[in-house]
Amino acid sequence: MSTETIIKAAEAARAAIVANESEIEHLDRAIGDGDHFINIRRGADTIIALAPELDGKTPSEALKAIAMKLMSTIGGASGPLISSFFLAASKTEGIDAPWTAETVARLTEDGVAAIQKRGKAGLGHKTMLDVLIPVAEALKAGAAAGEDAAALGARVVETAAAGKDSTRDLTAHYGRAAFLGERAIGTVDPGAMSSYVIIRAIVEAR
Amino acid sequence: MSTETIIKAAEAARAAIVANESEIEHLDRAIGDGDHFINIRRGADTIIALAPELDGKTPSEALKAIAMKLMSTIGGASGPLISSFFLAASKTEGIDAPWTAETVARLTEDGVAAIQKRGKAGLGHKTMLDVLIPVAEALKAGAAAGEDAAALGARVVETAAAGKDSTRDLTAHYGRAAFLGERAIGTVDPGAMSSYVIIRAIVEAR
Amino acid sequence: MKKLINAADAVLAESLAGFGKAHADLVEVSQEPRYVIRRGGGRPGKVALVSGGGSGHEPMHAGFVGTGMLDAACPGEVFTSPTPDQMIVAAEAVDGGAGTLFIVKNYAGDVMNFEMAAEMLDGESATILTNDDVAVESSTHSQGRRGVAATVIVEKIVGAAAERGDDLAALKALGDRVNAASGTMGVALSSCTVPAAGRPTFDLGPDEIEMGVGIHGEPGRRRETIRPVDALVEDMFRAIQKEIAPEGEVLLLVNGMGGTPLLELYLVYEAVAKLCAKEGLTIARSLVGNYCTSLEMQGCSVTLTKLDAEMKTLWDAPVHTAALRW
Amino acid sequence: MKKLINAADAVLAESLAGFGKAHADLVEVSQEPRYVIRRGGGRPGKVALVSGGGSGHEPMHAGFVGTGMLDAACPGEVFTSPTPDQMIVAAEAVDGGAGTLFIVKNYAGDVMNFEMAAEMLDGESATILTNDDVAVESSTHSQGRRGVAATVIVEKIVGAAAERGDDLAALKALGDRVNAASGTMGVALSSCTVPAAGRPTFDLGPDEIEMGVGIHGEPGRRRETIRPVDALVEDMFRAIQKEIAPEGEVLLLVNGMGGTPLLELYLVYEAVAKLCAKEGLTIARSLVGNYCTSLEMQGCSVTLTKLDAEMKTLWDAPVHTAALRW
Ligand SMILES: Nc1ncnc2c1ncn2[C@@H]1O[C@H](COP(=O)(O)OP(=O)(O)O)[C@@H](O)[C@H]1O
Ligand SMILES: Nc1ncnc2c1ncn2[C@@H]1O[C@H](COP(=O)(O)OP(=O)(O)O)[C@@H](O)[C@H]1O
Ligand SMILES: [Mg+2]
Ligand SMILES: [Mg+2]
Ligand SMILES: [Mg+2]
Ligand SMILES: [Mg+2]
Repeated sequence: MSTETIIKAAEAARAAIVANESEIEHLDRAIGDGDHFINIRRGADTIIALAPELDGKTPSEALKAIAMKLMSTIGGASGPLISSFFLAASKTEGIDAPWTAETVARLTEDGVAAIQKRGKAGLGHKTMLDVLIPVAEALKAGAAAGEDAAALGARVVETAAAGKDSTRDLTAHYGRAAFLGERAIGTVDPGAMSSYVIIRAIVEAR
Repeated sequence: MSTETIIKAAEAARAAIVANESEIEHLDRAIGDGDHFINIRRGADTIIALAPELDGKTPSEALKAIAMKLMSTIGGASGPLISSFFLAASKTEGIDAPWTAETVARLTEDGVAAIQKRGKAGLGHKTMLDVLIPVAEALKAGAAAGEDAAALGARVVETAAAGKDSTRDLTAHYGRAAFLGERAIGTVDPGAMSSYVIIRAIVEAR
Repeated sequence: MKKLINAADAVLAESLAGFGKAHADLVEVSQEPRYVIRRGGGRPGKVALVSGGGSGHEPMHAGFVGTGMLDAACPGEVFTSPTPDQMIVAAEAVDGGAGTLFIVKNYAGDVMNFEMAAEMLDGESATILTNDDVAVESSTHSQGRRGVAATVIVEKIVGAAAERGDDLAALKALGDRVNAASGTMGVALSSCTVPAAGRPTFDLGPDEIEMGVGIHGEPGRRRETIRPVDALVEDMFRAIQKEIAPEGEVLLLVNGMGGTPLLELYLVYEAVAKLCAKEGLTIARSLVGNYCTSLEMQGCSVTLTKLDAEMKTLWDAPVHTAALRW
Repeated sequence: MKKLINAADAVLAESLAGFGKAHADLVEVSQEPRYVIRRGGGRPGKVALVSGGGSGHEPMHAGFVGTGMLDAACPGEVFTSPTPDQMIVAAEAVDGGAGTLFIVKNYAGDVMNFEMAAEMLDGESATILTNDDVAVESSTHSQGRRGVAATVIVEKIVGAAAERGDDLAALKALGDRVNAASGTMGVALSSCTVPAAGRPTFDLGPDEIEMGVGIHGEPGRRRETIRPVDALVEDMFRAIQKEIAPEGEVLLLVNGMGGTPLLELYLVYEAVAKLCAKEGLTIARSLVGNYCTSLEMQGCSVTLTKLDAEMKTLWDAPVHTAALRW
């Protein structure tokens, strides 16, 4: 059931990535090397293609298999970051029990912490973390407060959008955009954009 | 006096080449490699730059000096052909006596024969010879008939124009345009065009 | 997009297959996972040199696999870092029991993927991060400078030292030293086009150039109007000079970005040579050609490496790879 | 036009100066008249190999001057044949008393200029005319086929034979044999721009290619829409096959026109290799890279040479030039 959730989320993510191709590609062409769209689409495709193998696996097994597979297929900067997310999530406490809002909040928190550890970036560095860190916090707070699913979903999407927008006025400290210095100001970070788009799609698909 | 004539002719030729730059270049870009304009302008410049050295030389000495200098400056297909023309002309019978219409006809005939010998092409092969061979014949006939200078000049220009136009419907057998086969049909040969332009300018400058 | 390819997603596999056939005497190619190793694999007792990075920079790195240079190279998708599994399998295939030295260009993706490989690899390993691109002032970012063409010089010199039997720690120190002694600055006259993207990575006006461009088409210091090459090269030279303060003998690498005629690269060499003469620098060694490219980009980079006696000896040591041989 | 140059009319002089400095251990460069000779000049008793042609095809020919290949090269202006005075002075500078062998690509200008040089030169000489371009059917013109990339193969093989002491007549016969055993077909994805002209030699639409293009941007067989490289290469292969009917062992040269990424050239290699396998041909020797270029043109040419045992031995013989070394 929760493994199905993962596949369903990946399918929603893929559709959202494709629907926002030109926007994501445009941003990485502007302040990166133009391949972010391709990298994350490859990631989503990989998870979906893995579905038959995941059948019957526990969430921890499925998340770990996904992590290993993503690690060897995405490449680039996003590959290690995204696969670190899944690897950490596979070890999240209670991941094999039925999922609650708290489970989702916890796996997100663990996953985002792993991304920070791997990439050494933090809030305000104009990366995907400017979306992911606030989203993890919103999930945690909402779950703790027992917020209902619809309200929590809306808040998460809003938080992701704000995080994404916040990258526009920043200079980058990590990733290719960092080499641009001041010239990166005015352009949203592609990884932040794709994270927002994916999160929104997953929330909406729920 | 006749050495001065040569310089004067070169100056007229240069002006005509420059005035027809785009046309000549266009043709060599279409059926050659685009440099014919540059090559012949370099030739005219070379003769003009040589003027001080030619001062006081006999026509045979001057024509030979020009031939040797052109041989080492023009290059390409036109270099050997044009310098062969001047080398043969320098040896033309009676070249150091005061020039008459017959002298001009003879030196042209000798020069054109040398071009044929060097390049192995003949009439109808879509080269500069489609202008030069008929012009040499017209000069010879006119001089033999004692035609007056103005009439002869007009006939020469007319002959050159017709020769140039005749290359339009031909396929080439020599030079780069030969590699084009049927595709060369419809485009005037650049060497024929430049020969026409130069001959017209020299006649008009007389 | 016009390219000599069959399909964007088959580019790497087919090109690598051709590379393997064209240089079957020198290398072995694996497609799954993707890597290129020296024919016959590891040499017992020798530190294994493993590099890699996104494709599109050919001959770097696969063209430098062979005697006296790399033991293995891991090509990623075009402009996308390879993945840890490639690096691990390649490193195991060339393991000589003396440890693995990774040579990695300083990009977030490459750094993280090689880091994961190093963590997962059994046996000792060390990593040299090249970061010779002086285009972007390092103060503005935490990632540090980009690794570009000096990587070739590091791979050649460290490769020679590995061949003579230096140990892992010595090689790591040597590589860091060569990298620190090197500075590179690039300029683009046109963009490159990533096959999977299908259109140019950036757009330049008919008279515009990108000064300080990265080898993935990343923007550099500024967009400006083209000037005579002497003026462009002077700016590039000064930027390098400021960072590495060369004196005495240098190695000069004039590197084509992929779409620049050799005629122009030698002209650039002449421009740099004039400046070196003016500054009292001796070009003791040099290399001119396409070594660290950016697909079909027109432009070039200039690299200066301050040379010492050991580096010269190692530079001159025999090398036998697809792209460098003496 | 964007180029790494100072002024169109200084391109050749400055590039040649840079070439001379970058390869001072191998060559000597003269600017007035323009030529490049092996460092130290002629070898007594050895036939002197002299080539040349318009510039813009680098590394051809100056990049092939050195041990085991050319003794001298005469560069003309870009895409314009050099002149007899250059050839005569160069030939004299490398004269070893055993005669001069001119290697000339079959273009009206080159043929006539070298012919004049041969006529004026004291001492014995012979000329090999290369005409390997199968793009244009030879029946349609009296000039015969163009000489293109197989010239590199002729220069390498004849150069090795000259080095071992073959006489003028034997070298001439060998060169003619290699040339006759070779066929080349090129394709352009983009035009080149002659610096003095300042704009592209020809115009191609966004999806158009020129099949059978010449190395000066001369039109070829047809203008067509780009297709997958396997299909393009099949046409090129068939055109060559029709002319030289290869069987057994061949040498394969996949030559970049100047603006093509190496990634694509190896992909082309793979496409040719698949066809060779299908036709029962063995690629016994090969070369992939930019050897006979057309400034920054994107595209490539494929050359096949039918090999015999002697040619293979001579191909494998040591060569030490700026562009080829083994
Ligand atoms: N150190 C890092 N920490 C977090 N995110 C990063 C880091 N470096 C890069 N990123 C993210 O990765 C995105 C780029 O990913 P992608 O284009 O797939 O890889 P690459 O930069 O290797 O081409 C950036 O937009 C940024 O959001
Ligand atoms: N064999 C030949 N005989 C006479 N004229 C020739 C011959 N070959 C070429 N030409 C002439 O030379 C012209 C081209 O000259 P040019 O562009 O200067 O040299 P290249 O073809 O070497 O670039 C052609 O248009 C043609 O008129
Ligand atoms: Mg990217
Ligand atoms: Mg021409
Ligand atoms: Mg990338
Ligand atoms: Mg020409």
